Amino acid sequence: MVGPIYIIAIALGTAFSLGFFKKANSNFSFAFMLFAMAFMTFISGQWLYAFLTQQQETIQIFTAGFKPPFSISLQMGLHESVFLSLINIIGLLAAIYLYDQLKEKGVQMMMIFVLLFMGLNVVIMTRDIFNLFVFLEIASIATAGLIILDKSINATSAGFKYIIATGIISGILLIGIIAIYYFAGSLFINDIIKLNLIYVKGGAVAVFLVLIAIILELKPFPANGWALDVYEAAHPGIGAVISAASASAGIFVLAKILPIVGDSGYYIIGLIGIITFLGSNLLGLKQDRANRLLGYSSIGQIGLLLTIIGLTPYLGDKTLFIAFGVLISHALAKAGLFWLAGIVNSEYIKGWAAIRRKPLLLVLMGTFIFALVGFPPFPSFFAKWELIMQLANNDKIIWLALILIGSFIEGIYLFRWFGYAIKEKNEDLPEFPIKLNKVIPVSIVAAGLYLIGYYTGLAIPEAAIINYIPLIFIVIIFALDFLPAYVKNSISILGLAYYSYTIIPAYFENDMLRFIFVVIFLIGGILTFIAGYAYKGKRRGFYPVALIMYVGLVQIIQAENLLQFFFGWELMTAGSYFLIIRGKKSMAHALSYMLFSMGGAYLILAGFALAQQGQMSLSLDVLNSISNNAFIIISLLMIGFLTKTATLGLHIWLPGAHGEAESDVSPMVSAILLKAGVFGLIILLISTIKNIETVSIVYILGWLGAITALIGNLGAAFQEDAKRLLAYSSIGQLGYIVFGLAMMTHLGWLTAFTYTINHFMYKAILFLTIGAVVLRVGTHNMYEMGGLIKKMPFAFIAVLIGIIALSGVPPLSGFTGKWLLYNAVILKGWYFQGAIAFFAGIIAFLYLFKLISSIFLGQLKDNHRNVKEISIWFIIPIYILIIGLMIFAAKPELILQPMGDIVAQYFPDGGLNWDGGLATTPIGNWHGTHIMIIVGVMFMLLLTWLVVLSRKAQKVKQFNIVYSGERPFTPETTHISYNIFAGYNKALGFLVMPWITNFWNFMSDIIHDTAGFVRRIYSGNGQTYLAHIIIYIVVVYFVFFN
Amino acid sequence: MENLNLEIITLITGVILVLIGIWGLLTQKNLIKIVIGFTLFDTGIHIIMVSIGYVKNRTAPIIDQSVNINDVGNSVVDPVPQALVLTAIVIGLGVTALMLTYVLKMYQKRKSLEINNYNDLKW
Amino acid sequence: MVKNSLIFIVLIGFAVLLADLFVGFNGNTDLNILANHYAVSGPEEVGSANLVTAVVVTYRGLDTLGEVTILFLAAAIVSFLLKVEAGASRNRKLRSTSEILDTASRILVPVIFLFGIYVFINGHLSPGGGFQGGAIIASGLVLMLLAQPAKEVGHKLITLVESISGISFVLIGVAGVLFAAGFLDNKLLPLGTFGTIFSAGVIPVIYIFVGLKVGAELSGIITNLHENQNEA
Amino acid sequence: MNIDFNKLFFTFLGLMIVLNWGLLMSALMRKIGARVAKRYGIPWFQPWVDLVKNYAIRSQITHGVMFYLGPVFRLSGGVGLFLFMPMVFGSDLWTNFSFKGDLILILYFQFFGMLGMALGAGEGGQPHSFIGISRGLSQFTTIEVPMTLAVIAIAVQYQTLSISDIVAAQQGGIMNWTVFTNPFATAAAMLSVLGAFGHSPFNLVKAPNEIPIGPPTEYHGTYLGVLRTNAAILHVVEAVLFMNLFFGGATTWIELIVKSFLIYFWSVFVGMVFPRFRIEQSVAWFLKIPLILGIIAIILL
Repeated sequence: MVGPIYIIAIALGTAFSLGFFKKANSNFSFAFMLFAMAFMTFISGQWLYAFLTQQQETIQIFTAGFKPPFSISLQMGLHESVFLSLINIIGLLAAIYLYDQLKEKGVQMMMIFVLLFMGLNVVIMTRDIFNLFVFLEIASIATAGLIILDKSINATSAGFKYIIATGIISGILLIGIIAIYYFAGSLFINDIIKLNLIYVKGGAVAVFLVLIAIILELKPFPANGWALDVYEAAHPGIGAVISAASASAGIFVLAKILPIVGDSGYYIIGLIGIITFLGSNLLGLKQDRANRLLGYSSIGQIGLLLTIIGLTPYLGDKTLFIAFGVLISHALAKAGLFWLAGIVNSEYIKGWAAIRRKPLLLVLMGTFIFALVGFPPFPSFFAKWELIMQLANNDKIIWLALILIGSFIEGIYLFRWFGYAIKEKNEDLPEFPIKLNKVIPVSIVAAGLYLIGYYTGLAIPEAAIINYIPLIFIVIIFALDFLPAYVKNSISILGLAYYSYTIIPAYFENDMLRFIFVVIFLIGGILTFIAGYAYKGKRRGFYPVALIMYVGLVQIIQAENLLQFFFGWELMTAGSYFLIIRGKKSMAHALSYMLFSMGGAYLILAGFALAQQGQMSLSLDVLNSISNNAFIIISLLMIGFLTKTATLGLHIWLPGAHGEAESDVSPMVSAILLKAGVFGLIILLISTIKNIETVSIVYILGWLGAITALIGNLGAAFQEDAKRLLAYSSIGQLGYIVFGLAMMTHLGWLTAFTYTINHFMYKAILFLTIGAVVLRVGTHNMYEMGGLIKKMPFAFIAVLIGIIALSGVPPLSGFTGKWLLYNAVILKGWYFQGAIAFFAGIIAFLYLFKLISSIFLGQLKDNHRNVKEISIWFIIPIYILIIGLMIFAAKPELILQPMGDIVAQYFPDGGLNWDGGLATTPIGNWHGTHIMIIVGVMFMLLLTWLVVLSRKAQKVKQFNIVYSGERPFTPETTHISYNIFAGYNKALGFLVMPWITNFWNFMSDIIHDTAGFVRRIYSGNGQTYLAHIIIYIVVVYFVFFN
Repeated sequence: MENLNLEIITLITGVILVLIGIWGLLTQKNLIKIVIGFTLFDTGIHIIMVSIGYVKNRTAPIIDQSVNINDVGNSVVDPVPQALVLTAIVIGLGVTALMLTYVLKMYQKRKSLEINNYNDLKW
Repeated sequence: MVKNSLIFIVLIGFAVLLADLFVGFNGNTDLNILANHYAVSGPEEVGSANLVTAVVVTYRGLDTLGEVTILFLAAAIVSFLLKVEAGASRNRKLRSTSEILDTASRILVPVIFLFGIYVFINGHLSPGGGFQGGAIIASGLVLMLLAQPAKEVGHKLITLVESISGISFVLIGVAGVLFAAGFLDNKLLPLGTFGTIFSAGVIPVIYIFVGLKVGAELSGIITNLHENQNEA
Repeated sequence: MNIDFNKLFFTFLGLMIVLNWGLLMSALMRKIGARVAKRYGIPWFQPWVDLVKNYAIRSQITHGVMFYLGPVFRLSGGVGLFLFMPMVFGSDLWTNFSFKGDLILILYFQFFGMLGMALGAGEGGQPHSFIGISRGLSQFTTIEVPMTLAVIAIAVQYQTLSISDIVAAQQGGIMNWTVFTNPFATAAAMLSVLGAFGHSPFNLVKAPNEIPIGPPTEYHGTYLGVLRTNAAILHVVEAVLFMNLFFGGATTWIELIVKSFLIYFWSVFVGMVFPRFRIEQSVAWFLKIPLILGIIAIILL
C-alpha cells in the first residue's frame, strides 16, 4: 500500500511543480493537479478499504527517523481514513467542478487548491500539536486565497475579514500550545493526554485556549460573522470546500484534542454546539440570499455536530455512528447545494426557481434538502434517530427538545427555499448554462448520499429489516420518467397491484385492522392511479413521488418496530409533500403542510424515544408498557398523529394543500393519506389502552374531535372553491373519526372505523369527480359553474351518491356511521360532545347542497355550453368506488362484523350485536339491508306514480322559468351561488374566524422578528467580528472556568 | 526585586504587547493600523514563546566555544521554543504579507482605508 | 464611548485570562526531558552544532516543510491578487531616489546576497539558517528596489528558483522514506565530522534549498507589492 | 324479508288515513287563521279539490331529470318517515316498519326528502328556489341543536332509542309522559318544532310575498300535487313523532288525531302572533333559549 506520507509529497510536489507551467498550458496543468488530487484520494481510499475489509491496524508514521515525542508523527487509523477519504473525494470533485475557474485564473489558484487539501490531510493525520497549528495555518491561508478567486471587492474584503479573524484565532491557539508545552514538556498529543493538564493550575487555561481556538475555527454562533461573509462572497465552489471539507477536518481536530481537555470539555462543547445550532438556524430564517443561507445552514450543522460530540458521555459507543451520519449528510449535501448554487448562479433564493428548467438539478436539490433535514433513506435520518433514542435513554430531555427545535427551524428555511425552486415564477429569470463538469460532481455526491444511507441503515438492526425493494422499484420508475404518462401509469398500477397481491391476503387472514388500512392505501392507490390515464404528456416526476407516498404508507402498516414505523412515516411525508406541491398555487400550502408534518414527526420521534426509554427494545410493543412520563409521551405521540389528521389547531395546512392539489392528487392526499394519522392514533390508543393517563387525554381528544368536526364543516359551508370545500369537509370528517376513537368504547371505535372506510370512499368519489369537473371547466370556483348536470350526468350521479352518503342520509352508508355514533355517544355519556358532533353533521348539508347545486344545478354558464362529460378514466374509479359504497351500505355487517371482533379484543363490553342484517346495541336497532329495500321499493313506486301522471311533461330550455314573464339577464346573475349562506355567516361566522391561522402567523412573525433583530449583530464590520471573537473567548472562559 | 527575572520581564512584555495588539485590532479604524495591531499581537506571542523556553543563566542552544560539548544538557536553553518561534515568525510574516496585500487590493478598488467602508456583506 | 469601555472590559478579561495562564510561571531552571534529549543526543543523532537547526530541520522537519509551504502560499496568493493584467496601463508614479542610495546599493546588494547565502549554508553550525538567509537575500532586494524603483525583477526566475528548490526539498524528504528511516530523515547523507561545513547529513542541503526558496518567495512578495505601488 | 301482505295492506291504509287527516288538518288551520284575521276562509274540503286539480292538469313542463326526481324524493321522504314511525301504540298492524330502525333513522330520514327536493328545485334554475333552500338548510341546522339535546336526554332517560319502547315507557297515566318527567327536554323540543313546521316567524323558506313560495316555485301540476300530498303526510307524521316522544303516544287513531292536531296547532298559534324573522335572527334564536333548555335537560340527567 502507498504510505500516507505520499499524500504530502504528491501534493507539495504538484504545487511546487505547477510553477513551471505557463498559462498557455492551463489544460495540462489542470490535469496535473487533478491527477494529484486523484492520487491523494486513491491513497486515502485504499487505506479506508483496508481498514474496513482487511482488519488493518492503525499505524503510526514517524518522520525524520525518530520516534515521538522527539519527532513529528502521523497516525493512520480507521477514523483518519474515513475523514481523509471524505475530504479528498470532495476535493477531487470540487476540482472537477472548478475546472473553468481554475483554468482561467491560472496555476496559482491550482497550487492554492492542492495545498489546502494537503493542509487538511495533515491536520487530520498529525499527532503533534504544533504541527497541527502549522498545517491549520496552511489550510487557513489557502482558504483565504481561494476566497478571492474572482477578485471582487466583496470577496477581497471577506477574505480580509477571514484572514484577520483566523489570524487572531491561531494566535490564541499558539499561546495555548506554547503554554501546553511549558506545562507538559512535550508536543506529542498522546503524551499530553496522559498528563491531565486540566488539573494543573494554568494548565487548564492553556488547554482552554487550545480548545476555544479549535472551536472558533468551527465558527460558533455568534462569533462567526466573518465566516458568513466568506460563504456569501466566495465562489460557491469554494464555499462547498469550506463547508464540507474544512469543517469536517475541524470536527476531526476537535475530536483529536478532546482527550486533552478530558471529560469537562464535553459540557462546554455541547453547550456551544446547541447555541450555535439554534442560533444559526434561527437567523437563517430571515435570510434570502442563497449562499449566505447555506452558510447559516452549514454553521448550524456544525453546531449539531458539536452538540453530538458534547453529548458523547450520554451517547456512548453510538457517538461515532451518529456523528458520522450527520457529518456525511452535511458534507455531501452541503457540497452539493453549494455546487448547485454555482450552477444556478442566483443571488436570491427566489431566483432558484430557474433550477426547475433542468429537472435533474431539481431532483438533486431535493435530495440534498431532504438529506439535510434528515429524511429517510439518508444517513442523517438514522443518525438522528439514534441520537434521539440515546438522549431519551439517558434522560436528556431538554437536549432532545432543543435538537428537535433546531432541526425544525432548519427545515423551515430549507423547505421554503425548495418551495421557491419548485413553484416560484421563473419566466423572467435568466437562463443558466449547464456544464458537464459541474453536474457530475453534484450527481456523484447525491448518489453517495443514497448509497451511504442504505449502508447506514443496515447498521441498525431495527432498520435492517426494512424492505428496500419497493424503493428500488421507485428508482426504476424514476429512471423511466422520460416515458409517456400512460406507460408509467400502467407500470405503477401493476406495481401496486403486485404489491397488494403479495401482502393483502396475509393481512386478511391474520389482522383485519391492518387489512382495512392496507386496502385503503393500496386499492385506493390503484383506483386513483386509474384516473391518471386522463393526463396527457409525461407528467414528469409524478409517479415516483406518488409511489414514495404509497410505499411509506405500507411501511407504516408493516412496521414491526418504532424505527420502521418512523421510516415509513417520513417517507410518506416526503412523497405527499411532493404530490401536494405539484398543484399550481401550492407553494405556500406545501410548505405549511411540510412544517406541520415535520413538527408532528418530531413530536412522534420524541414520543417514541421517551416510550422506549429503559425498555431495551424498539418493538412497537414498548408502547404497551409506558410507565414514566406516560402523560407526556402519549400527548406527544397524539399531537404528532393529529397533525396528519388535521385536528383543530393543527389543521390550517389542509384546505390549501388539498384544495390546490391536482385533480387526482386531492383524493390521494385526502381520502387515503389522512388515514395514516388515523392508523397512528389507533396503534397508539390500542397500546396505551390500559394506561391510566390515557383517560384524561382521550377526554380532551373527544372534545377536540367534536369541535374539529363542527369547525371543519362550518368552514366548508363558507367556501366558494369546490376543492377547498371538500378539504374543509375532510377536516370535519376526520374530526368524527378522532371523536369516535376518543370514546374508547366498542361502539366508538366501530364508529371510527365506519367513518374511516366511508370517508375513504365518498371523499375519493367526490374529489375525483370534482377534480375531473375542474379539469373540464378550468376553475375551482363554484359560482363560475352551474347547470353542468346536463353536460355531465355521470359526474352528477357520482356527486349525488357521494353527498347522500357523506351527509348520513339513510339508506346509504353514511347513515351507518351516524347511527353508530349516536348510540356510542349516548352509551358513553358524552352528550354535549355528541350534540356538537350532530350539529356539525347537519351543517354538512349546507356545504353539500352548495357543492352539488352550484356546480350541477341552476343555470349553465355560456362558456360551458360545449364542455364534455368528465373523462372516462375518472368515471371508472369513481363508479368502482360507488359500487363499494353501495355494498357497504346494503351489507354493512360484511365489514362491521369482523371489525367488531377485532374491536372486541380491546373493548369486550357493550358491543354491536348482529342478527343477520339486524344490528342492535343496548339501546338501538337498525337493519341496513331492509331499510335499503324498503326505501328503494317505495321510491320506485312513487316514481312510477309520478311518471304515470306526468308522462306528457314537456322539456323546456334554459331560462324558461317563472320570472314575472321576463327573461333573466345572464346565467351569472340568475344562478344564486356566491355566498349563499351569508345570513348564516352573519349568525355563526364568528366561529370560523381565522383565529388559529392568526395564532400560527403570530408565532411565525415573532420568530422571524427575533431572527431579524438578532442578526443585526452581523454588522458586516470586520472589527466587530474581531470583537465578537475576543468577547466570546472571554465570556466562555469566565462562564466555564471561574 | 528578586523574582523579577529576565524571563518574567520578557513574558510580561509579551503579554502587554498582545493586549496592545488586541486593543489596536478592536479600536483602530484604519486598515493599515489594524494590520499593525495584528503584528503587535503576533510579536507579543513570539516574545512569550521565547521567554517560556528560557532557562536561567544559560546560553543559546548552539554548540560552540561557549558550550561544553559534554555538558550540553546543563548549559543551553530549551531549543524547542526557539525552533517553534522560528516557524511562528515565518507564518506571521506570511499572514501579514497577505493582510497587506488584501488591504492594498481593497484600497485600489475603493480608495478607502476605513474599515467601516467595507460593510457590504452583513446579516 | 460605550463601545470603548466595553472593549476595555474585554481586554481586562483577556488580561485576567493570560494572568491565570502564567500565574505559576517562574522561569525554568532545567531542561525538560524532550529538550534535554535534543541537547544531549542531538549532536550525536543529527550532527548539527546549532541545536535549533537540528530541531527545525530534522526533528520537526515537517513543520519546516509546512512553513515553507505557507510562504509559498502567501507568495502565490500575493502574486495572484496583485498580478498586473496584461494590457493594463502602467502609469505608476515612482518614488524619486537619491544618488547616495543608488550608489551604495550597487555595492551593498551583492554583499548582502552573499551574506544571505553564507547564513543559510552555515545554518547547522552558527546562528541563522535557511529562513534567516532567505530573509537577508530578500532585504537586499528591497534595497535594490528602493534604489532603482524602475527595475523589473524577473518573475520567471523567481518562480523557477522557488519551484526547483521546493521540489528538491520534497524529494529529499521522500528519499528519506525510500532510503532511510523516514520522511526527511537526516541520515540520508553521512553525518560527517561534527562542526564542519560538510556535516549534519542533509541539513545543509535542505537549508540551501530553504534559503533559496524563502529568498525567492519573499522576493516575489516584495516585487509584487512594489509593482502595485501607486498604481492608478 | 318475508313479505307480509296483510301488514302491507294495513300500512297502506294507515298512509291513507294520515294523508286525509293531514289534508283536513291543513284546511282547519287555514280556516282558523282566516277567522283570526276576520276572513271567512276556505271550505274544509278545499285541499282535496286542490289536490285533484293539480293531479289533473295536463300541460306540464320539466327542467330535467333531477327536477323530475325532486318531488319523488320529497314524497319518499314523507312516506318513508311514515313507514318507519309507529303510529298507534300496542297495535302490531299500525306500527308499520318501525322495527327496522330507531329514532336515529327517523331523524336522519327527514333529510332524505329535504335534500332531494332541494336538488330538484335546484335544477329548475329559479333564483328564488336557491334562496329558499339556502334559508331552509341554514335554519334547519340550528333547529336541530335543541332537538338533538332533547332526543339525547330522553334516550338516556329511557335507555333506548326505539320509539315504540319510548312510548311504552310513557304508558300508565298522564304523569308518565315525558312532558312531565322531563319538562326541559320537552320545552326545547317544542320550541324547535316551531321551526320544523315552518310557520311564522320561521316561515322564511317559503316566505310568501317575499320569494314567491321558495323552493317549489317552479313546480306545478302533478309535481305540486305530489308535494302537497307529501306536506299533508309529513305534518301528521312529524306531529306524531313529537307525540310519541313527549306526549305518551297514542293507543287509538282518535287519540293520535287529537294529539297531532294540538301539536300542530301549537306552531300555527305561534305563527299567528309573531312576524317573520330574518335568517340570521332565526338561526341565532334557536341557539338561545331552546339551546339553554336543551342543555339544562342534559345537565339534569
